[in-house]
Amino acid sequence: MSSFPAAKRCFLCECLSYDEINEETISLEFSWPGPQPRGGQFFMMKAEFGGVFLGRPISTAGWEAPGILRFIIARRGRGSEELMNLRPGNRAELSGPLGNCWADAGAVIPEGPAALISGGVGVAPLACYAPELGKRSYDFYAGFKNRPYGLENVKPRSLVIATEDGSEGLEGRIPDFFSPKGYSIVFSCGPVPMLKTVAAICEESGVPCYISMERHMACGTGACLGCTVKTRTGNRRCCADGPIFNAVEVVW
Amino acid sequence: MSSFPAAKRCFLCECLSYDEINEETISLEFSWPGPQPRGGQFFMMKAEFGGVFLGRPISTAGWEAPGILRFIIARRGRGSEELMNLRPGNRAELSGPLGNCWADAGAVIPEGPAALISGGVGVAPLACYAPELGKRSYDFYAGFKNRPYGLENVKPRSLVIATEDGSEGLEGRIPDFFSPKGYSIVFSCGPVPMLKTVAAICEESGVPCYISMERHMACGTGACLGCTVKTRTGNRRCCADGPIFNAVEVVW
Amino acid sequence: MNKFPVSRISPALNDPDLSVNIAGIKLRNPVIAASGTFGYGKEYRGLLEIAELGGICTKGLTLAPRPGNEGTRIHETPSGLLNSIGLENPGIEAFIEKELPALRELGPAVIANLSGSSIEEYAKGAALLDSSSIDMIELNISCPNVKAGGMAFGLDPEAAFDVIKPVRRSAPNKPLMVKLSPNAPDLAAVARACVKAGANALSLVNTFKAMAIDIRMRKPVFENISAGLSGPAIRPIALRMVWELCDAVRVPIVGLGGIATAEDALEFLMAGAVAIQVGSATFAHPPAMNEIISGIGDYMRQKGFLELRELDIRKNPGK
Amino acid sequence: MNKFPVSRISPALNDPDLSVNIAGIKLRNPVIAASGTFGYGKEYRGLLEIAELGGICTKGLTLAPRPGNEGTRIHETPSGLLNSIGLENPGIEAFIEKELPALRELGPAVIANLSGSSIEEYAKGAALLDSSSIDMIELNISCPNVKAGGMAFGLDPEAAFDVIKPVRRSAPNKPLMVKLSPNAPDLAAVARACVKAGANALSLVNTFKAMAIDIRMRKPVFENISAGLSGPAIRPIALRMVWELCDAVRVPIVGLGGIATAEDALEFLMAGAVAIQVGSATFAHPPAMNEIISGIGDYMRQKGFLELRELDIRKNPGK
Ligand SMILES: Cc1cc2nc3c(=O)[nH]c(=O)nc-3n(C[C@H](O)[C@H](O)[C@H](O)COP(=O)(O)OP(=O)(O)OC[C@H]3O[C@@H](n4cnc5c(N)ncnc54)[C@H](O)[C@@H]3O)c2cc1C
Ligand SMILES: Cc1cc2nc3c(=O)[nH]c(=O)nc-3n(C[C@H](O)[C@H](O)[C@H](O)COP(=O)(O)OP(=O)(O)OC[C@H]3O[C@@H](n4cnc5c(N)ncnc54)[C@H](O)[C@@H]3O)c2cc1C
Ligand SMILES: Cc1cc2nc3c(=O)[nH]c(=O)nc-3n(C[C@H](O)[C@H](O)[C@H](O)COP(=O)(O)O)c2cc1C
Ligand SMILES: Cc1cc2nc3c(=O)[nH]c(=O)nc-3n(C[C@H](O)[C@H](O)[C@H](O)COP(=O)(O)O)c2cc1C
Ligand code: FES
Ligand code: FES
Repeated sequence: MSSFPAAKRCFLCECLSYDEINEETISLEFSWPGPQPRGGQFFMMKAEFGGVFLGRPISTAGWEAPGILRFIIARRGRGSEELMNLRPGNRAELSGPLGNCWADAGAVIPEGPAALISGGVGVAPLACYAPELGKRSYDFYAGFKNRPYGLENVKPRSLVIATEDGSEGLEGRIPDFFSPKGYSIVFSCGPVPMLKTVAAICEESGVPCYISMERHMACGTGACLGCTVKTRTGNRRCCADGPIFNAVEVVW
Repeated sequence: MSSFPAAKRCFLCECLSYDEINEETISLEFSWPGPQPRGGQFFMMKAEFGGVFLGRPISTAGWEAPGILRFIIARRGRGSEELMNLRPGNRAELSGPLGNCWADAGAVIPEGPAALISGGVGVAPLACYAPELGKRSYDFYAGFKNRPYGLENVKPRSLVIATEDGSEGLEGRIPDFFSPKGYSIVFSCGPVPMLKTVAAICEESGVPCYISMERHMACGTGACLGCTVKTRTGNRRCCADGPIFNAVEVVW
Repeated sequence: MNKFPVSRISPALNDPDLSVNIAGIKLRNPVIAASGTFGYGKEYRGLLEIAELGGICTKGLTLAPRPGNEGTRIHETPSGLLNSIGLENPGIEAFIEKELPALRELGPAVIANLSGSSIEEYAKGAALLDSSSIDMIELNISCPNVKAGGMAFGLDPEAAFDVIKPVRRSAPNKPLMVKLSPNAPDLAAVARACVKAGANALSLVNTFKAMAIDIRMRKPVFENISAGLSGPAIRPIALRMVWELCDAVRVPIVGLGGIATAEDALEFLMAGAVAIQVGSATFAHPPAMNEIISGIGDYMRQKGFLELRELDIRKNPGK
Repeated sequence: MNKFPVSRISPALNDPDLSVNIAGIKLRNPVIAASGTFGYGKEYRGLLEIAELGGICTKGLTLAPRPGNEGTRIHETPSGLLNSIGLENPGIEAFIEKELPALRELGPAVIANLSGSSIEEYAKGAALLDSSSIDMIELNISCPNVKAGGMAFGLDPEAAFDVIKPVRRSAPNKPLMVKLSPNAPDLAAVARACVKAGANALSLVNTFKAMAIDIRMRKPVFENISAGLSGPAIRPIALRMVWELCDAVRVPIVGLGGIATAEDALEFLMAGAVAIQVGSATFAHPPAMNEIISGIGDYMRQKGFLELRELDIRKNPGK
């Protein structure tokens, strides 16, 4: 459904920087000669000499300069671990930008303040989107296990941070500190339980809510039909019709 | 047959240094908490996050300090390429030391000058052995495609270098500049055609010649019977009965 | 002074001809996108040079639209992929109307992968395709992921014969390639039955029946319990089957199963396949098929081969 | 105040019992080194804790010594390994005299993998083993790499019955496990024939018939053309076969094929296998079996399982 985003390309890209955010999370920069992604889009990423067979979907977290993309990667299984093992000088194959973008959804929504709500590495696609909001005012709610990250380029009206261990900001989970009242639209990315809660409270308040869904992916392009998201109007492909869906459409 | 060498161990080892020797050859250092190898022994080496299934046999090239091992790796196929992709901070699993050692062979030979003859990365196990020769005098014949490498710790009576492109030392292949006359024993490691030539001229002159053989390996320990070297007295396992064989025994 | 006659011949004359004719359909080269891994062609636009391909097999089509399977549909395994898509597709009419025009525009030969759960459904689907602009039908009697039909027809020689015969009659104008299952107890017998029933070509392998268990949930990963294994993991088995089949029947064999590189493709062509398909490898590395096409050409130039059929090591043991 | 009764029970009582009894032989845990991948036990000394293993299957033994196959014997494939060793071994007498004493000393149960090229040879070999100190015979009717015998006995139910019956008679004192071939057209029928002929347990899978072509030399990599595929690549297919077989027969099933981690092993145990074997994975990572043993224990502790048989998800669907 995505008309905005640029054509997709595939390149073997050099890793330019590696930064450890915490034991479970790192950030990587890659050279990227292809089209600039938009906030919410992702790449299929695969280490040049990795052992997993398929690439892994990873959202663009932003860029400091054109031709360079930044990603934030959290340890889950073997695939993410291999990506976390990349160091400057290593290379990875990137295919993208893939999927739709937050702007596709936000564009059709009346003016007014937006709420961006992230959990963990879900911060990446939202932090990437924030600069696109331009003069539109937005609040950013970001939840983490412990130390916050990924918020360098985010300039919200208000920034609400919650950590599970209370080491910074509020102690607890981010949906506990969020109310949709006063927002014209909500964008959210994070773990499924969080998305469900956010979607439910938005639906109650009648505030439009867009969420980025996660599925295991094989092709990332819409070709294999492996990443089905069930919606009220039938099966959708997470990779090509999403990953961003109108929350009220999603059948959990 | 090897009684000398120490027990074998298996560890996930950190890559401490990476040096590019030329486009096709690099050297790596790893931390190694296990027993010190002897010249001629090898390790099965596998990148922590590599894509090949089996480790690759790689000879110890030497060490600057205890607990650190150096290897020289040349690009051949996917396995060597993955190892060449390792950078400090990456890790590889090392199993070893494996196989017999040059000293096993040399020990039973009467005193007298030895000749060490290498081709390409075959320099590694011989350069590792050279310091073990102690006061015994030896000449080192080393052939390369172009720029020589791996000879830092080699202190021979005379050093003969040949390069295929004539960029350093003599121009041509090393066996052309070697005669077994005057040596009590010859040790050689390198490409098969070179080994065959060296073995043939030694046999003609009646000089004992020991050569390090190469086979694709699965276990590296003698368990799988996959790395057969045919000898006059039957099948031998390259990994466990070799890799070093008395050249007159080998059925090519 | 005529020491280097080769330099006087225009390079084009020495260039290998990669084209191949399968049952009357000419492909510019022997590299075909495998069914179910390339959508309807346009999904991968931008990630590889689609116009360069020899052919594209569509996602498996059925007479009526199908929603596909519930639950997990894909699961990665070492060098492979389990899938249980369950033939999700919009139905043949919608395909012809909405997908085929754009697919035709892409350039490669269009091969419609046809499935069904009854002989009637197969035959009706074939009739619809017969009057469309597709180039060839690939009859899928080997899908392990649907309950009725699918693979059942591909396991038994008689069942295969019984479904191919009416399809052959309903689609008299299109070449018919039958896609075999590696799960058949007697593959050669199924293949001979297909040829007897009128198959013009055979493709194999479809996926291997396999499974995975989710140890955390303590249940099979897939709702159907088993799923189909594809990818480089299966290549050595697939190659052995193609090798044996090329000996057992006389129709053209299109080989597939885990092909990811030109070297892999050459193994199948040397085993006697006239063409190859690439499936899961495109997921892992989208430009794989382009690299395979140029790699086959490079190899042929190196060895001095001018035609694809020279690759077959049993028919052309030289060099 | 008795709020935490669990803390009063000694931890040892809550520790899972990993032992398993197969046809009267007790293994301390269900992890067995697979035949042909662990030599005669001592080769791997130093690289893993051999004494911890449940059992060790010897390299395939035959009555007379065998030199094995000529030419290339191993060839790596994606996440797998093709082998064509051809049963190189010193013969059963030499094994009993020279290898068995040291093997016995290592600690794990000793399972002798027995092969042959005729019924007589199998039976005579079994008789020799019967009077030795081995714990169990694993009858290999599934080796794809020898010309006579081997797999031929494992493809057909009647042939399997005909070889097992005399072996059973010649070795009345040893439990008999029969190792099945994944290449059998009807695995369940072969399995039932084995049980009828007196097999006390079944192990599967042996390797899959597969091949590779050397594109530079333009000939098959192996002199026998085909070879046997093992390793993680085959695991999803092997698991499916073990799952189906556990439903088809009532004797204990020992599962193998590509197991490399505790998660992999748990999949087979959940599918109904009473024990598992690890082959090629040891090549890639020698301590794999030790990690599998401790990983199974960790999982059971986490889930509160006390006995291995609770893992079977069909017999114990709870949790
Ligand atoms: C559009 C999109 C964008 C993404 N962006 C990012 C990003 O910017 N940064 C980042 O770190 N990650 C991102 N992810 C998630 C990332 O793709 C996964 O973490 C990664 O694919 C996991 O692969 P793995 O091999 O490490 O883990 P796996 O081995 O696949 O999984 C490890 C464990 O996690 C569980 N698991 C894995 N995936 C799921 C799932 N989808 N649902 C439920 N359980 C699951 C598995 O059951 C398994 O136990 C994104 C995902 C999508 C779909
Ligand atoms: C005891 C021993 C010690 C070694 N020490 C070193 C060392 O110190 N440094 C080093 O760089 N290498 C060393 N090698 C060689 C190294 O193990 C191989 O280069 C490596 O295994 C090749 O793996 P690959 O995946 O890169 O290549 P592969 O994909 O296995 O092979 C690539 C190409 O080379 C050909 N090839 C590979 N191996 C052989 C062979 N044995 N004979 C003939 N053709 C072959 C293949 O046919 C293929 O075309 C040693 C080998 C042995 C047996
Ligand atoms: C996700 C997926 C979907 C598939 N769908 C079909 C299909 O609809 N029809 C069909 O004949 N084969 C289908 N296949 C099988 C492939 O066409 C091919 O036969 C198989 O994947 C082996 O080739 P590969 O190893 O190159 O992937 C599918 C395979 C995958 C991975
Ligand atoms: C090098 C090698 C040699 C083997 N030799 C034998 C053998 O002698 N007898 C036997 O029953 N199985 C033999 N096998 C098969 C293994 O025991 C096992 O069944 C197979 O490798 C599958 O398990 P894996 O994937 O864990 O390796 C051999 C396998 C390999 C790789
Ligand atoms: S991952 Fe293939 S359709 Fe989405
Ligand atoms: S590699 Fe296994 S015996 Fe030598």
